[in-house]
Amino acid sequence: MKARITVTLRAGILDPQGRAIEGALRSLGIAGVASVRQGKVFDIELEGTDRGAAEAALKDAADKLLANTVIENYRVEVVG
Amino acid sequence: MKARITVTLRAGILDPQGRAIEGALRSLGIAGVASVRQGKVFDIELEGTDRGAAEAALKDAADKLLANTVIENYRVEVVG
Amino acid sequence: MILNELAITPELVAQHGLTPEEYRRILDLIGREPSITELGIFSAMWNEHCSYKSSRVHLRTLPTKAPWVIQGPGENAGVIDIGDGLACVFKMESHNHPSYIEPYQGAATGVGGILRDVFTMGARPIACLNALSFGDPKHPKTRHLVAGVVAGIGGYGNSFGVPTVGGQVRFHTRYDGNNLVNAMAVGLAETDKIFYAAASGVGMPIVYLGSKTGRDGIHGASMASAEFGADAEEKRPTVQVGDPFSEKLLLEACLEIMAKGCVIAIQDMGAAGLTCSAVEMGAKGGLGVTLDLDKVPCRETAMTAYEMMLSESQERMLMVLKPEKEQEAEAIFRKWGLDFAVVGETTPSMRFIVCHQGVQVVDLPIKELGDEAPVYHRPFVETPKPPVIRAEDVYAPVPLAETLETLLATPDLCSRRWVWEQYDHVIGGNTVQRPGGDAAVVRVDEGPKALAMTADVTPRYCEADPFEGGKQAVAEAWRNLTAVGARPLAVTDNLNFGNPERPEIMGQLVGCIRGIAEACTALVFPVVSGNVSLYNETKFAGEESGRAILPTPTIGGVGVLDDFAISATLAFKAEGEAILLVGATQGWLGQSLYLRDICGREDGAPPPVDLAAEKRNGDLVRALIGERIATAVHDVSDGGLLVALAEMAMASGIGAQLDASPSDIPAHAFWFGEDQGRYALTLRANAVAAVVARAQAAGIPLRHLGTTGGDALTLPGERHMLAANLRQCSESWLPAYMAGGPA
Amino acid sequence: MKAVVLVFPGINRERDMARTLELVAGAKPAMVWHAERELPAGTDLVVLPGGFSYGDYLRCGAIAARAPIMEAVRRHAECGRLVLGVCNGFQILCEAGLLPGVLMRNAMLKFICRDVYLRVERSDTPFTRGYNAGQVIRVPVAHGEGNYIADGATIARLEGEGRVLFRYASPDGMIDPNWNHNGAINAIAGILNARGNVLGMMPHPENHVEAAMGSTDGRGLFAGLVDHLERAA
Ligand SMILES: Nc1ncnc2c1ncn2[C@@H]1O[C@H](COP(=O)(O)OP(=O)(O)O)[C@@H](O)[C@H]1O
Ligand SMILES: [Mg+2]
Repeated sequence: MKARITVTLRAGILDPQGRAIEGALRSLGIAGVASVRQGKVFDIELEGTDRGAAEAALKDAADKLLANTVIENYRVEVVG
Repeated sequence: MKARITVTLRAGILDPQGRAIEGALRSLGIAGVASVRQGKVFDIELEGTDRGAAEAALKDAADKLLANTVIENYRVEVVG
Repeated sequence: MILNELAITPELVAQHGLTPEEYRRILDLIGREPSITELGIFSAMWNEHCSYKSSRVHLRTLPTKAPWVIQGPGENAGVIDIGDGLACVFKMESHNHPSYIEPYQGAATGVGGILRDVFTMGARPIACLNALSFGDPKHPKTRHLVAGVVAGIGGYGNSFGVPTVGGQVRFHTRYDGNNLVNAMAVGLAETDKIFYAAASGVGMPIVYLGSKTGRDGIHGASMASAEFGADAEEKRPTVQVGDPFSEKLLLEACLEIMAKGCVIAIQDMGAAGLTCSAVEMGAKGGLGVTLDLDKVPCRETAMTAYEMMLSESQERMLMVLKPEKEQEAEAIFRKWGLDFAVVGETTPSMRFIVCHQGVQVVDLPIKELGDEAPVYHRPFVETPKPPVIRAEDVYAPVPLAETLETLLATPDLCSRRWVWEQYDHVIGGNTVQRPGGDAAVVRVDEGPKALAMTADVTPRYCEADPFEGGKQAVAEAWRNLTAVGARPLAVTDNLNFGNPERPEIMGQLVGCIRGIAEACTALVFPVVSGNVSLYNETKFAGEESGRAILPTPTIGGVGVLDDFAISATLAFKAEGEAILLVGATQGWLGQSLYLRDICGREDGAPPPVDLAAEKRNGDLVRALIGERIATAVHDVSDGGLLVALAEMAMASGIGAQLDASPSDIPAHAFWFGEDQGRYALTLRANAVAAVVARAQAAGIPLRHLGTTGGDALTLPGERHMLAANLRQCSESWLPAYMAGGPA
Repeated sequence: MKAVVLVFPGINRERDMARTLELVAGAKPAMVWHAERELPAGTDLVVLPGGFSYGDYLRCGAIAARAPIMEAVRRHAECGRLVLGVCNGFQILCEAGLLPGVLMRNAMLKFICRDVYLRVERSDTPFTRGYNAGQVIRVPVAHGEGNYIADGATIARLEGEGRVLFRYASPDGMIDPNWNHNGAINAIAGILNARGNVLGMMPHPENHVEAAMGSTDGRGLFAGLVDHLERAA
């Protein structure tokens, strides 16, 4: 099974990297960029076929390690 | 308009991040993880309403800055 | 019998960078057509990078011996004795092409590679240096390359945990399509615990250690030897990704099993990975090697024998272990979370045999693979000597003070703080002199002994006169070590040139090597390791031949200080001290930065180096530091005397009242000429007479320049040059440029 | 003083820290491997040194914070015994929840190695008794992610309870954005936990304890700890 966990910064947390990218895009002449926020994705291959179990394991992985829930939100999708 | 650019490592390119995370998940007792690859997402807010123009600008942004196409692939989605 | 899974066509041979004659040589050597894997192995072993086929005959002329040399060229790194049972292990290597294609990863893996060369020999790395050449600041790619390369060098070294303490950065349009990244690593070992590549004993297990093998950089070694075409950016060769975390684990694991006496022979997998390392281990030990590729830890599925043999995946090692210690070694590697696999054994046959999925895919004579590599006496034409430019003929466009401020803010002379602040230069707790001085000084363990190190070359001199330029690069390294009070001991060289198949480029290479050899001999400063990088040129659309880089033979020098407390730094120490100039000044403006950046002329003969005077002057300066007479010392190089004095003032905030220049030299030539073999130093006023007498007795020109004091440099007839203002000029350009400011 | 230095894979300032502890305290600290589950009996001080644990590949300190030894560190802290995290060690303590907040990328997005000035805010803690309140010390930093943030309530609490021990400052002790190289909120360089026995800080006092290396300003921290523990004993 394949899954993707997407981790993004919570609203209100300052994202210096996103800011810098915003500036860089503008100076590259890319028009109309109002804001950029950077996050992470984890593409995970899982053994087994039980979707429910997989989702539980992934949520566990995100809570325990992949996201720092003080500043980050995450989303788990089993994609196939 | 909101868009997301997802940047992932090309197949075959070493992903030290992914490997370290794989190991950590295993030692945390999260079962069934066969492999992890790490990537980035950029959540971008755009001014204007022309979807086609936005997509072109985003592709441009990815090519010029957000992705290193020597080692990375990217995907652009305008999400609304 | 080796079956050919693929017909070897002339196109295939050419794609492997082998000429038809070289292919004929292969046929003669093995008496049959090679398999595709064998062809790949030949191409790796016989390319410029591994075989040194264009440079070898000339490299042989370099002096490599001295009583303190333990290991000269021929191993992973050079080794010198620094006393007290300790050895310094060091080498420099280029990662030029990869750093152009992918600056961050290219530079990072360059650092990783050179660190491996050093710890493979049993040394713990204690410092890194790097010499970087970039294109014109106005070139649209330059910023991106600078940002990526610097971040990559820092990213790897910082994480690995070695201080990066010195180096060089330059800009010139001739590096536009070919930036240079030369990385140097310095390590420490005990003299009786140095490890070498030569295997010994028949039937010994050959062990693979470190990270898994992927399809990284296949054709990388060949890429590093092929001239760039205009389509280089389209080809997108596979880029290697550095993993400093794994390398740190590899370091600790290697040093641990070495300390436990497990290792017979060790070789890192660098360019052309498994192939070069296995062949070298066998050939150097007079043994054959058999490899079973089914045992090689792979990161990717369905890798072919060809791919496994040529992969350049990083952070890998090959070892021959004492069989009785194998389990102990394995346990250590597992503890560090690294792969460990027995992948072959040594044999008495002198054959290199590789099996994959039960099929023998390679059966080659192991010694000949290296020894029979072609050696070329390539034709060369000497670079014609440029005319000497007389100072009287150079028109001085602006006042001295303004000239100084302009020069200090040029890309080649401004402060490199923006670069070295991105490198952790204090980790280890031994960095006595940080970046920014003449040479870095790193304490050895608890001291008081310390090592001084530097990397130098002035490519514009080498371009104008390769012989003098080669001499100058060595002399400047020697001078920088001397300026901190160290005894220069040995060098590593990294020879970066264009296409050696062009006689005028070959002439540059030959000229530079002659100059290096002459200077190293005269200064008793032998070459103990090095690297050659050729084909650094780009063929732009519509051009007949490529545009080569400036000849850039980087010299990495290492010296020793018996007591780091008895050394010198360049900052003025107190007010009221006498400033003296050691060495003769003629006012040499040819190839000076003054001529180039103020007058807009890049021509003339470069300043000649008088090696006897160099030695005399340096020996005096070193003695004055050793006797604690000299209070501040700085060598005079790029930009000339006034720039050197400004650097001493900026480092301290203390100014100086300078005397008028001598009447027989035009003022601009006196202050900005780049005559060689000179040092500016300060003395307490009461020490001057004795030093003057000493210099006179030794026949060394010495000139009083002025007195320290105040907060500005002052020159008769010129406006005051405030140290704080000068610092502003010097510190601003690079950060502003990197933030998108003017080039 | 019985000190231990934790060793996680990828840590690289453990030798610097051990040498400093030996120099100041007179005894070699024990080096404890991350896979252990217990600290040596009688441990007074646990030090988490700087480096790049696990390459800092996920978030700085995130993987190390979940190592087996960290349970023992938590128990040690719960008993009121001392814990010091420097640089990566600070990041690990935050990730482990032993200290609040997060260390984000430096505001200018670059790794920075330079000497900085720190204003010592209080001298009445085991970690700062070797200094005077308001004293300015010069120590190096070397990090890419030292930009401290926490939510408003947490910051208010830290400030209200006097738990900010070190701030980036100008040489004369002024709080000034030009001297805050990483952009940390309120120029925070080091904080205490609520109980006052766990300190995390980004700069490297362990690299400035010998005059030969340019400054001895870092020494006070270690000397103060030795003094504190001797008095307590
Ligand atoms: N320019 C040079 N001067 C002296 N020695 C050199 C030079 N170039 C290479 N060598 C020596 O030749 C040997 C092979 O070099 P190289 O192929 O770069 O080593 P590695 O296999 O470690 O990459 C090394 O011992 C190196 O020190
Ligand atoms: Mg090597």
